[in-house]
Amino acid sequence: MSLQHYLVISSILFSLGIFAVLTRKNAISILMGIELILNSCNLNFVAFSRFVTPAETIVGSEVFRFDGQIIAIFGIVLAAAEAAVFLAIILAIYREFGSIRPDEVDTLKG
Amino acid sequence: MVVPLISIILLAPLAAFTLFAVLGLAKRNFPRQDYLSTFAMLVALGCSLLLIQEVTSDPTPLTVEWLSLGSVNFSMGFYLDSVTVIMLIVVTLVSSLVHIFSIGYMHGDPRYPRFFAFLSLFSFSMLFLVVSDNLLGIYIGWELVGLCSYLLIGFWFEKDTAANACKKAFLTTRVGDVGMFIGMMMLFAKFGTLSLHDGTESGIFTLVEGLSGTGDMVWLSVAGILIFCGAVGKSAQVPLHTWLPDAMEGPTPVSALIHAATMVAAGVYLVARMFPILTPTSSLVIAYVGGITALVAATIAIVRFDIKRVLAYSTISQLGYMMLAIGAGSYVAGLFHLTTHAFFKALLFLGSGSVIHAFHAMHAHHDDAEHPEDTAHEHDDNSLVHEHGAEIPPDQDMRNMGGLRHKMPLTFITMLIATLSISGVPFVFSGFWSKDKILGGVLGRAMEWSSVHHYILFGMALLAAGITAFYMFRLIFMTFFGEPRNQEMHDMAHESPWVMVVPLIVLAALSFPVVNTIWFNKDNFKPPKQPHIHAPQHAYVSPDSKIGDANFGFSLFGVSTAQAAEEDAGPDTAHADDAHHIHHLAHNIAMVLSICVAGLGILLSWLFYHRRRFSAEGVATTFRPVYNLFWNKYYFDEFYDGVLVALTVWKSRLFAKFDLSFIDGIVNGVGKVTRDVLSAFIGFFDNRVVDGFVNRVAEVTWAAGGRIRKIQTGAIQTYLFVVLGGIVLIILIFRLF
Amino acid sequence: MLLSLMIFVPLLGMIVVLLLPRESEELIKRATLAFTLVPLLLGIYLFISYNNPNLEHLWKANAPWIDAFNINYHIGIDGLSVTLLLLTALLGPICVLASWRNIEKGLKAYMGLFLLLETGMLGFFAALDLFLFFVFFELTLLPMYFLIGVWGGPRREYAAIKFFLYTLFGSVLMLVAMIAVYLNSNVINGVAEGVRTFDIPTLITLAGTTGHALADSTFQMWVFLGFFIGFAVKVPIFPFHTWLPDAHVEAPTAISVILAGVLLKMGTYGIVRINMAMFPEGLAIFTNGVGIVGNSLALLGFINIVYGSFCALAQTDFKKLVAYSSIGHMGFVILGLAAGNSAGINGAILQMFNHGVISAMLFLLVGVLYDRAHHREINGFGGLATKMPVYTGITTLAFMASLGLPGLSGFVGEALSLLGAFQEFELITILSTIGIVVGAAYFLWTLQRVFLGQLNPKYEDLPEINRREILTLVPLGILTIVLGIWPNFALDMFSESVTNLVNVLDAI
Amino acid sequence: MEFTLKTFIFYGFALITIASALAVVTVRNIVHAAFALMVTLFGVAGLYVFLQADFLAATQVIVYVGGILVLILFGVMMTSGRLEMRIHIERGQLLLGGGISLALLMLLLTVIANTPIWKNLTDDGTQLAPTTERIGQLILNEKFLLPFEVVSVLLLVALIGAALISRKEVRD
Repeated sequence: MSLQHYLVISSILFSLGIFAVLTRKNAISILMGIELILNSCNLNFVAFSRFVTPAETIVGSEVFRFDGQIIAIFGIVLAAAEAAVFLAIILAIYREFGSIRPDEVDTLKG
Repeated sequence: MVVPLISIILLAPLAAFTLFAVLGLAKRNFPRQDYLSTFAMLVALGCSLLLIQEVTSDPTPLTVEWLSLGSVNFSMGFYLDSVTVIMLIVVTLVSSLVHIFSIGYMHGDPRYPRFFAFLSLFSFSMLFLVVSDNLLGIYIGWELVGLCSYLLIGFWFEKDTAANACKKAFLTTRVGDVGMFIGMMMLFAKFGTLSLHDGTESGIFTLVEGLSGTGDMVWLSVAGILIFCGAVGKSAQVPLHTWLPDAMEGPTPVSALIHAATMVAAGVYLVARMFPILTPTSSLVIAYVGGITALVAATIAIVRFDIKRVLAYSTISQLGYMMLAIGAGSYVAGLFHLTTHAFFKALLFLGSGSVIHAFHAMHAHHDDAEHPEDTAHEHDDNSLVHEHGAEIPPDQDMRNMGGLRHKMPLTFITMLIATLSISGVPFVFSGFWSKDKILGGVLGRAMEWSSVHHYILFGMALLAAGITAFYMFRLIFMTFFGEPRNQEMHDMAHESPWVMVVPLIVLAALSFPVVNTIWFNKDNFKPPKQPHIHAPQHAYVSPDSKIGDANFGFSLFGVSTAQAAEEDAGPDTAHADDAHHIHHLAHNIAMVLSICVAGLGILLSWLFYHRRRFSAEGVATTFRPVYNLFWNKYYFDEFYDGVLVALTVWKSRLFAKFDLSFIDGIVNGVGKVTRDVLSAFIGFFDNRVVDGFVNRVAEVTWAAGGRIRKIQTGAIQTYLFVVLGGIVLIILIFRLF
Repeated sequence: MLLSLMIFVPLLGMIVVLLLPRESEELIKRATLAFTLVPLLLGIYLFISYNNPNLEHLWKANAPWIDAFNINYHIGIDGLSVTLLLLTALLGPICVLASWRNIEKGLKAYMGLFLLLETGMLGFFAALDLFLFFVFFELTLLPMYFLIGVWGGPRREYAAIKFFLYTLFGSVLMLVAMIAVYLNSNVINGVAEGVRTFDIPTLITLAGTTGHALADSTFQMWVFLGFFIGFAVKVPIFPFHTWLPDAHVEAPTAISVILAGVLLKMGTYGIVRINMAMFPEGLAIFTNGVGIVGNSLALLGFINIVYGSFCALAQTDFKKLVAYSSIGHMGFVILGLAAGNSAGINGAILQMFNHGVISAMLFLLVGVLYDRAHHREINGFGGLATKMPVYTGITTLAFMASLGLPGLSGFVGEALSLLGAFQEFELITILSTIGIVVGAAYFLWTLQRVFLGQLNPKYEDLPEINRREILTLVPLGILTIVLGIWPNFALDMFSESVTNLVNVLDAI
Repeated sequence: MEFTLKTFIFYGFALITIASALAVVTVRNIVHAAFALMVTLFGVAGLYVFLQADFLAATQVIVYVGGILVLILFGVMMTSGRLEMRIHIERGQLLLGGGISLALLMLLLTVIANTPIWKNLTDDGTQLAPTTERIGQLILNEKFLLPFEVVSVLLLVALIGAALISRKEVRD
């Protein structure tokens, strides 16, 4: 269970997320892909914090290594915010276009 | 004492106007604006009279820094000498009387308060012009009176003729003003100041003495002539005189105040003020312009039928006289004539106003029955008589008048006095003395210098004097004598109310020489030095200094005689005696000649228009070309066409379409040339070339954008493909190479 | 601190206004008015308390901003900037009042953008760091683009884009010149040492140091040109002026007022602050009076005056006429600046201020008429003086001030510019006086066609100017009269700074 | 490496995570995909436990599974109705997307394999103290206070914004 294990898992999750974002024809599936990507990032943060960041020593010689964990908490918060806004946008798009297929929503087409 | 007095003189009328303006913003009127303005003027008049005692004190009682730019400073201040005081009294006196007259004349006008407010503003501006001690201040007042003239000529702006006339007046005078401004710039560039005399020896009058040499003289002559350009515009001298007859579209009190007595005389005042900087060349130019104006305007006046236009041309002619006087060096004579003329010409205008009012009230009454909503100043189109494109309102057409002396005895008597005065009837009328002074001064200069120019000028002046007598009596005979030509109008005519007649009587009293004497017998009233005018052989002696020495009781108002001559002549008494003798002789000759000429003019007028011994129409037919010459305002058209044809040959056909003369339309003409051709071309250039280039650039960008935009599919996943594919590629490339 | 407050209060106002609910329009308008009144009060305070014996910039603030390039938030005022700051701050509330009733859509966004614009303008006049100066210069561009492009007339997009592109074109040259100055700011005798700087006072000192790269006259000439074209577009100087009539015609009234009143002054202010003060040697090449190049600046002024005036004469659209008259009047500024002597520069700066006030009045007046009649065709009116005496009176005042009637402020600036210019360029100045006559011609002709003559029956019941509109015009009218009678009131502010500048110029 | 129960469980979690993630991106039915995502999130939470991030693991479960996933399911219900439950996939897009994803994966793996300092960073078995208290101190009392406040404002803004965007437009 070295750092590299976690990194491999995380990069697989990342690639799968990218794959979902690129190929799925449903906006909610894309959102799921994005969630996968965010999870892979968080996993990276926590893993690096566990293995790489220097130790913070407190009286009583307990060792804490978790600056990365706090970043991951912020990441989760961000994911929640992002999901809320994303779904709101999807709802608005759905009302406007009657569909949430990303290839049908192309008002920006030049 | 001096500064507070002058301040009151300036501030009283300004306050009256300010009240009107401030209330106007709140959309209200002060109900008794007329009394307020009149009162303000009377206060100013009182202060002006008090100032007579102060003339001998410091000429620049107040100088304040107006603009300080570090190295360059402009100051403003008061300049108080005898000329200032005379002008102050003339302006405040005539203005007060016109105010009083207007209370009757303008009664019932829908914009009655505004009229008085404008009169107050005008009075302020004119007084400011008069008391300024520097060219910038004079220029400020100068333009402000122009503005007031604009506002008052266009007072009845519903009439298109009035709207045109006010615009023409402003623009024509502005052409002259620009010349004046260039002259000021030249003086400023040379001297670094615009103060005339600031008490510290650095005013223009002091600095100008330091100039020497031919180059400086040419330069100074040009500057002097350019400054004179302002006077040409404002005093309606040839060739910028055409606005003044048109300005008669304004209410008659305005014509009396602005276009006869004060504003147009400001040009004369300016030239008199700038007397010390005049060189022989610029003096001669001024004299010739004045002489030509006097003659030309007088001859045009002979054939006019509009009573106000006769007076307008007469004014132009008399202003030319004054210019001629000052140009010929007769400084005091010019200013003396300015004063006397102000009174009798104001009187003539107010008298004509009284006559017009008499008809006018009838007219208004007539119209009221049918169109109660019409203002009193709208005229019935059918009854308009056409005079060279301009329409003569029936109540101003002398052919509708006649026999009014019984209907309006007071108006008749006062106008007769003024006419006698302007015609130069000897001894008891002020006009005779002032005119004679001019004639004598010019002839004296001619004899003294043996100058052909001045002999010619004298001839012009003499001829103009005769013609003046002729047409003025023509006016009197046509208006007040003979049988009524238009019985209906005659029946309705009546004497004007007292509020209008009293000013007439006062002015009539002022047309007698005794009154003028009060100001012109001061010892200190003498011409300033002209450092750059030197007589060909003699030391320079001002022609004025000899006037009082004539035999016929001149000492009544003569500038103290031999004493002044000696002062001017300095130590070189031998020459002074020579000059003295010559001027003495000249004045005697001039007086005899002027009496003869005036008598001849009156006699002819009497024969033509009263006894009808000769028929004016018959003479007109016999001398058709001459008559046409006068009727078409001296064929100035042809003259101007001839000068400008080289510049605008292709434009001349367009001018022919308007059978108007170029001189009448010089402002309109220049405006049209620029509008039709130059502006059109510039507009074309602007739209096509300059703007076109900009649009081309934009079009190219637009077209390129049209191609490129196809890339934008709008599908978000496509973008992601490209982005991610790009990232992979970039990383691969970097790893491979 | 006060100065920063003055600059950024409108920005704060923008945030507050954007937070207000869209429906409460009255509240939005009042809030905007309040947020524009604060800079005005501060501006008046600065103006009154301004006292500058040592010719230094006052009310300075200097804080590091972008350390990597030695860019500082450096602001301060001298007499020139305090005058223009006051003008800007004065026009702020007036424009808000002028927009009170005639903005029909997106009021909130309009007011927000307007406040942003005001921050940009105020900052521009106070900036003492070249980079900051440029940032504020560009900051005005964006709101202006939207204000014209969204709230303008029928051809608003065209006008807005034209305005944007023109100014951007100038800005690019300016940016190049600015970077050139920055890169050379530490080169002495060909050796680069020390840190580079954008600081304007420092750069002015360096440009006067013998042997410094900035003092090289060839370098100065090119950099001068770069900045000059950038500013010339803004002034606008022929042939960069065609955006102006379009922008003015399409822009809403208040925006025209700002455009003519302040934005044009940014160009001339830049010319004084950067071109003249920093590159006197470059300036001398174009004003030393030999040949066409040596007279070029004066010639441009002359062309502006005559060309603008003649174009104005040909217009039948009221607003376009005023726009072209602006071009003509800015020509006097250029002419006065070209003279480079005390009277000329003082006159030019005074003319800047006066033109700001007078043209603001003129555009407000056009707006008043347009709000009532819904067209601006000069020939379509006639005889309005009968129905609207107060409006006519104020218009006459504004026209007279604009055509340079003595006693009103327009005259003093014009006269001083001409007096100054005459000492350097006699012929050009004499020819420029044609502009005075033509100026009188088109204004009087307009006055006649719109106000005099018989009343056009179409406008029988045109309402008179109302109180709010009078309120917007009265302060400007009073300024016009006061400055006409007592110009020292403004001149005292900057004449010493100008003397300083003239000494620098004379030394070349 | 010693093959203990612990490693076994670790690999189990890893496998579950990856397999369910694969399901998320491949199954046609969107509701199935959502449930697969839930499993993935649990898997990741498990991995957090292995990293001795106990607080984070709990947060992951609560926020993701309890919040975001529910949100997604609501989204599914509100937008797709009955008809759009199935996910369309085009073949060309699938291949291209798969290619790019694989390429990215390969790149990442190469980087992971070739970075020397990441090698040999194994779990030394140090037992860490429970993190919750310390995280609480850090977030609410010490150096992360300001970011925490900022992020809460952000969350608030996002919620208000989401509510604003998604409500029915009131036409004037």
